[in-house]
Amino acid sequence: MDMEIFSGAVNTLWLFIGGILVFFMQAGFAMVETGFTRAKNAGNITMKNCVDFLLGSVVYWIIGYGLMYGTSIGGVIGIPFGQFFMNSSAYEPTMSYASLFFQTVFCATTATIVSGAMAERTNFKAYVLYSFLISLFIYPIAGHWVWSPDGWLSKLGFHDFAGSGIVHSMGGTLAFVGAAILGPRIGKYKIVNGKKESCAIPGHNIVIGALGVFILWFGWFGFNPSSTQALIDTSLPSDSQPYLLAAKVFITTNLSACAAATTALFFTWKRYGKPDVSMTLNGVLAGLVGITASCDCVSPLSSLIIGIIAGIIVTLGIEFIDTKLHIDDPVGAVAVHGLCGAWGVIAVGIFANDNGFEGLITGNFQLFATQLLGEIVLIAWAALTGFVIFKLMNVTGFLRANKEDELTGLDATEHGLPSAYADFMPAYKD
Amino acid sequence: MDMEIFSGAVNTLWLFIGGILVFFMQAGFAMVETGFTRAKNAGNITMKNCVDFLLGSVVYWIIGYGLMYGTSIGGVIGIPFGQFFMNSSAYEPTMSYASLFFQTVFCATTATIVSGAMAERTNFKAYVLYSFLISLFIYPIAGHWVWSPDGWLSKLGFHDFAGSGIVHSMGGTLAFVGAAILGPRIGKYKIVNGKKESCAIPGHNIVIGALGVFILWFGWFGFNPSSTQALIDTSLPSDSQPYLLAAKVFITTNLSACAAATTALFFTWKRYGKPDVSMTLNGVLAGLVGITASCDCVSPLSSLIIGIIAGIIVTLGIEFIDTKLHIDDPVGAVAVHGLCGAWGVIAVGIFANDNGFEGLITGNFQLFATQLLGEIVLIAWAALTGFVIFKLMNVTGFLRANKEDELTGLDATEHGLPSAYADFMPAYKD
Amino acid sequence: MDMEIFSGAVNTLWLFIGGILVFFMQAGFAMVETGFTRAKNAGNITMKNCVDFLLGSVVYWIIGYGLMYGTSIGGVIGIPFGQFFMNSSAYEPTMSYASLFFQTVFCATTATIVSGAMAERTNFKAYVLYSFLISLFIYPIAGHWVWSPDGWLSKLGFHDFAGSGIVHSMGGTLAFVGAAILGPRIGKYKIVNGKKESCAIPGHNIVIGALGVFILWFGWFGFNPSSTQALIDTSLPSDSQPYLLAAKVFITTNLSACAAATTALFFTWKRYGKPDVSMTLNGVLAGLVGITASCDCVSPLSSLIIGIIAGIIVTLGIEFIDTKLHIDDPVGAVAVHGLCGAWGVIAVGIFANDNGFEGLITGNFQLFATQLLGEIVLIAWAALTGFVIFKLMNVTGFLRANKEDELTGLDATEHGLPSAYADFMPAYKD
Amino acid sequence: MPEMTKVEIITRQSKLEELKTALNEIGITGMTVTNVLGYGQQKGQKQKYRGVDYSVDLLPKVKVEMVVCAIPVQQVVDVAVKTLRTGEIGDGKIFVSPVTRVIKVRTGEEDEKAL
Amino acid sequence: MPEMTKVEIITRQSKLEELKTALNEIGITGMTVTNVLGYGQQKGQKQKYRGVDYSVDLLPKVKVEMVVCAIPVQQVVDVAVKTLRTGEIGDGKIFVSPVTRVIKVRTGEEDEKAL
Amino acid sequence: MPEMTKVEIITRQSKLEELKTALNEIGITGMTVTNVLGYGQQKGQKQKYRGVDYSVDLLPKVKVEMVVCAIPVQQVVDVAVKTLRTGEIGDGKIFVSPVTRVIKVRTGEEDEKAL
Ligand SMILES: Nc1ncnc2c1ncn2[C@@H]1O[C@H](COP(=O)(O)OP(=O)(O)O)[C@@H](O)[C@H]1O
Ligand SMILES: Nc1ncnc2c1ncn2[C@@H]1O[C@H](COP(=O)(O)OP(=O)(O)O)[C@@H](O)[C@H]1O
Ligand SMILES: Nc1ncnc2c1ncn2[C@@H]1O[C@H](COP(=O)(O)OP(=O)(O)O)[C@@H](O)[C@H]1O
Repeated sequence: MDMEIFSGAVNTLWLFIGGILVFFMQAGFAMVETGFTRAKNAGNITMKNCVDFLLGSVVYWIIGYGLMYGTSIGGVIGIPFGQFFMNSSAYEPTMSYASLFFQTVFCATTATIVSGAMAERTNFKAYVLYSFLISLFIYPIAGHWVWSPDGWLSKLGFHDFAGSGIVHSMGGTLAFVGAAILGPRIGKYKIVNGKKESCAIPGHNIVIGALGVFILWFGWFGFNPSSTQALIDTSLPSDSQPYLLAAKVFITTNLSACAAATTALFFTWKRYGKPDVSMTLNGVLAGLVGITASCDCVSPLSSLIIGIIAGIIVTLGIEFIDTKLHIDDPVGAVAVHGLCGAWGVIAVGIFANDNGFEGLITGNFQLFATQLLGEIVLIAWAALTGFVIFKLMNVTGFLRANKEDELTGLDATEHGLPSAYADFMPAYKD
Repeated sequence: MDMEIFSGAVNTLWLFIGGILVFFMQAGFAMVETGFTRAKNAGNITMKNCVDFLLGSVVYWIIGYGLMYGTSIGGVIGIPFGQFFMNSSAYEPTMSYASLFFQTVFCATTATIVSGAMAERTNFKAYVLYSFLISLFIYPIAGHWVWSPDGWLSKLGFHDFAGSGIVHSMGGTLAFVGAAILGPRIGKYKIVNGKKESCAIPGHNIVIGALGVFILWFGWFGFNPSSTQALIDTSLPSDSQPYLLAAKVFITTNLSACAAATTALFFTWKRYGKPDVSMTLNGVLAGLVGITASCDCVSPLSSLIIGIIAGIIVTLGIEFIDTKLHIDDPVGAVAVHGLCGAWGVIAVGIFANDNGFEGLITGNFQLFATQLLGEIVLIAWAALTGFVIFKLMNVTGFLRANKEDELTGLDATEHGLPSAYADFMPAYKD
Repeated sequence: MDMEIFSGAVNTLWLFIGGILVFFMQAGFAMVETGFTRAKNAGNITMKNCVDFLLGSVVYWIIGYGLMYGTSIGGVIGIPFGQFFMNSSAYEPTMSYASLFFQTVFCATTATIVSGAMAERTNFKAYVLYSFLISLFIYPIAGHWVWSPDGWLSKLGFHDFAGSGIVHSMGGTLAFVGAAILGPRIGKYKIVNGKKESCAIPGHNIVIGALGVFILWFGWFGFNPSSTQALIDTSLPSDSQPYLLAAKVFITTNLSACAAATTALFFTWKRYGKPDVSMTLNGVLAGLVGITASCDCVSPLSSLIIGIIAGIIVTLGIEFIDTKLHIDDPVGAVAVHGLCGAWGVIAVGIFANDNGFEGLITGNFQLFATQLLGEIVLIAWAALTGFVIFKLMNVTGFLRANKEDELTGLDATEHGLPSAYADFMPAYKD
Repeated sequence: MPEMTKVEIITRQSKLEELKTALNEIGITGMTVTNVLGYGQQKGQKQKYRGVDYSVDLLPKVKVEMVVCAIPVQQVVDVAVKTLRTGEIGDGKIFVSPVTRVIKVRTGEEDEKAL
Repeated sequence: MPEMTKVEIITRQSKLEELKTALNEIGITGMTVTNVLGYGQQKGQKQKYRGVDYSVDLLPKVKVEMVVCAIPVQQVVDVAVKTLRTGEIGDGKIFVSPVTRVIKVRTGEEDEKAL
Repeated sequence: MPEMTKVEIITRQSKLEELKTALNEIGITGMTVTNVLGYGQQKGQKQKYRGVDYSVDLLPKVKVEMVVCAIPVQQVVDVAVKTLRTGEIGDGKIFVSPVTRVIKVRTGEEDEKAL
């Protein structure tokens, strides 16, 4: 019995730590998105990053967690009873409150990714609504497929350790669809000699953006390692304990981040003549996103390679989406989360060689195929639901802030805040 | 024996984590208070948030901890010997260094609350002195009553799990008394047609204020859950372990914060026509303060209700204190900590139904009465000691910065810092 | 067997927590250095603080960790095989991934210290190279001497618990040598009546600098306490467990920080007429650095004294280095890390009286002599290697940014970033 | 000596880019831009800050100054009016005033040649 | 054509609000405000920054510009002097200079009608 | 009444300190400095921001304004040109214009005495 208490306490503590760290990623997202956009929308984007967590926490508790982890109906959806609206005493259902907290902060991460790509021009009301819908069903249902032991993708052997696919590639896909339907910020593209040309709209505070990246990195040391869910498994021998796995996850996670950012650094240096600050920062995130699915089952060397490729994907991806597709993504969320997230899922199929998974490099094609299938399913689900929601909002004229408001800035027009930095520019009462 | 070692290690680790997180709340307070006030006082307010921790840590170690947890004299005060000036080897008195650290950071939180309400016009010397006195005796003595097992309120059955009353309502009360005696900032109120009218003095950096709120929220996941003090209790069966309680505390804490901020969001949207950014951020804090006393003993659903009410209290409270009482509280500390702290203590008496506590909703009136009494005692103690200290300082002309300094800004006049952002506005040497 | 699992899990968790917290210190350094320097270099200095970690993580994994902890050749250097390029399965070599992560973040700290002292005028390429070399061999080799059980200084009984010497005094020494060879920023000194006079170049954002200090302080609660490496030692009785030691480390660490900052506060108040904000913040760091070597083996009272002395050292040190030596150290890294780091190592020899160490105050001279010797060795090693590297870079004209770039700002010239705050000062495309 | 004149245009920030392009096209190659706060008939929206009424009457504007000589003032004014007019309050004002001398620091050239 | 004049007032930031109100009362309905740095007899306090002497001789000031026509310049000056004078160094200066033409962009009106 | 003149110098930010010292030496005791953005022949470097070409044509400059009376304008101009000339594009321009009246708020003194 004592064994049970100790492992229960230590494993729960592990979820607590992970949950707290992942929670703090909200601050990271808020700072990155604020720093990389303009001063006139600073209050608005901060607010959005807060609101998705507010609504997400509540709705995920009410119904999302149940949809995701409730008794499965054919591997497609959980029945949200029992897990629905959890309201029992602390001592009743072992572990579930800890798990609810841990899963809530993951859910909120998915929702928050979208705000960056659609920044500086989305109607606040529309934001509130679609961020609510993401936490209500888009994320939980797909989450059920992958992370519930009975989910159909999970049963197929699909592996997405900490959510490159579920959290990031879905978030990135939603961001892509949203940004595409929403259209670019005024002034982002102009027609020169009949060709659409992209204009730079630099962010207003790279320092706070960099702080955001550091906070996200910090949080990722909860996101990935704590996804072992446990440190101790009393049914396993001492040399196969999950805490050993968690230790490796720290290394693969960090190496991939470093490799990706280093790649972005030197790649932009070569390509643009100067080592680009904001791209290097995006590189960190690209590496983190890219390793998230496979951090448990690849070797450190593979994590380095995964990171290097993520660093190239993010640099070329941001450029491509902006200058070729002409889709305006102020913070690079689509490339960072969408492309690198998809890459991360595929990378499992290529590099897996530990923790019971075998990818292409061990001669196994099966896993690779499953990963490909799973990723296509996730993207399709996010793209489809996103398309319906954003399109509906758009045709009803509800999605986009009006032109005048966008030009003036959403702080003043949507929140009555003349400026998030009012006192730098004195404002007076009648 | 091994059991003892393991539970000792895990429980101590739990206090460490809580202590570290609560420590970081100092940064949160510093950023919130700086962001919500003007640029010319940014260095000063940051400094104040640092100084209270510096002095508090030392004096709480010397005497405060002893007053709070030393052998009780009639439940009224601890005798600070033994616990006084703890200076033994690491291996001597089991647990007490961990507990000292954990309690120190709580003490510092109380002191730091006051600085926000009295920002932009308090003499730095006066600040140093009163913040010292709060950590010296105001907090520790009341802390003894409530949190020492022998304290008289504690023996009456008064329940303040993580300090809605002790930390927040006392901090808020001191803030109120201080701000009232100190008077408003120059320009805050003007007489229009014989009526006092409040003028808005917007903060200079809402983004850094929002970051501060996220940091506080993050820290609160130490503040509340770690107040279980232990994760493992070897004397209890496996289904009644404190780590299960801690898990629920995460959920109640988070739900209340989210509910309160959502309420503030929609309430201001309705009331002022726009969803107010700084009020929503205050709403987060209101919900956190409001649930702090009862996070262990109410159901998640109750925590949601507690949060909703806190969200309304904070919105109306800030307005009332400003526009009706004409007391100038730049960051809303009185409403957030004072009013919502009191509400949190009362809420225990209403909603408690777990962990051995029974409030009105279970048909028990006793606890409600005790909570009411206890809260009145805490407010009275803080108001009384605060009144004497601030009044004495005020009549000796020591409390308030002189007019010229206030107009110029406290950074330049009290710290010789022309501006905390000097290089944004170039400054040169002769 | 279960004992092994539990202690393994808890001790590994302890390293995880420490590693995560120390990692976050990178953000702290970035913010301190950015805040205390000018706006035109904000992107550059942030970037530098990121890059050292990127390269450091990779190179320390490839070779540094092996040099430091590999099988010792005569106590002088580790053979980096086995530990070199760690690439095994998670379940193979117990603990080493956790240790690798924990050590990596320490290594990166050493490298990052240098950037502050050499800020605003160092060529980015040169920075990339020397920060790489620090992580490649300067830190790991010295680290072997002190922290490998077979290292020659370690065998002599030299004690540097968490790295006052290894991390901070070496970092500070490298910073000193680098800043001296590099020369001051343009405009920092001018000749008045044949005498060199120092001019103040205020930082551009004291608030973000203060946030950085809080983050560092927060991270230090990983840096010092987690350096016990374990919480549980099953070979020891229950009253000598490492978690008890860790608890004391929290107290000594915090008291020293508070004492040092309080000293800097009152000392500058006396000396300059005003309590200096940035010096008080530096005081916090000085106290933290000063206690780092001895936090396990001195009493709380001694930690207070160590802090007070550190507070004076940092204040006079910064002044002396600037106004007497005329070495330009924008953030005070030499005084904070170099001088206070050396002081910390010496302080072990004076104040040790716990955890098996005996310093002068217990009448033992031996330890004091060893500490002195060890510190001289560390400084000599850092000074020598630093001198060779920086001198070589300097004579090849590679170390310093050219004059025009320095005047314009490194953001624009080295990174193509017109300003880190571009949108505060609108910039437009053709 | 042809007359030298300073033309000072105060207008919306969001129009700066367009104005710059338009002036460039008529041969204006130099101007100096300042961020200013404008007080006029246009008022900021009535706002609430934390429950307190609050109206902003100083609005962010840009001031564009250029000294012209060869190019007729009337042409500058016409182009500016054409570019800036939206018909709504806040379009801005143009002030014309005399300048007696211009020196180009780099070359020491004066007046017309300095522009 | 009545003469048009630009009145430029440089003064303390903390006086702006009062000045605005006072000018409003005499019928000034438009002005342009700029944050400037003033160098004059008033010097910043001698400060120490991290142990180094350091004095600031550029102080934050505001510049208020308004072009007037109907309202007599003398009245503007009187009101400004009355509002701004504290008798201490740093009260500021008023500069008056000629303006030859004013255009209101929104309507195209000129000169007196444009103000 | 001796003529009063406003001299307006637009130049590089990094030259401000030197200019201030030089003007001080010829007896200029007051001036007003504004951070402005300059558009001229000098262009910012072509940059890339996140892969997009991007060139800055508004460069940070300072504007130094001083009204002089006793001190000859020519002397001011000479000193400024001497201090500021580097021979490279972007050295800046000096504009001279008339001022009709100066008031010192503190004392009410006018014109020459006000400076
Ligand atoms: N008399 C004036 N002197 C100086 N600046 C003025 C004057 N009148 C207006 N302005 C400037 O012109 C701007 C626009 O004026 P406003 O009255 O708001 O609208 P409109 O341009 O439609 O007349 C103001 O914000 C102010 O900066
Ligand atoms: N000759 C001048 N030309 C332009 N601006 C001036 C001149 N003299 C003073 N000023 C401006 O007026 C401000 C106030 O002048 P100052 O000499 O400090 O005090 P006072 O107003 O009491 O004479 C200065 O900060 C500067 O901005
Ligand atoms: N006609 C003009 N009117 C107003 N300001 C001008 C004019 N021409 C140039 N300037 C200002 O002078 C600055 C320097 O001019 P520029 O053409 O770049 O170099 P140079 O000083 O070598 O001629 C510009 O940035 C601009 O602020």
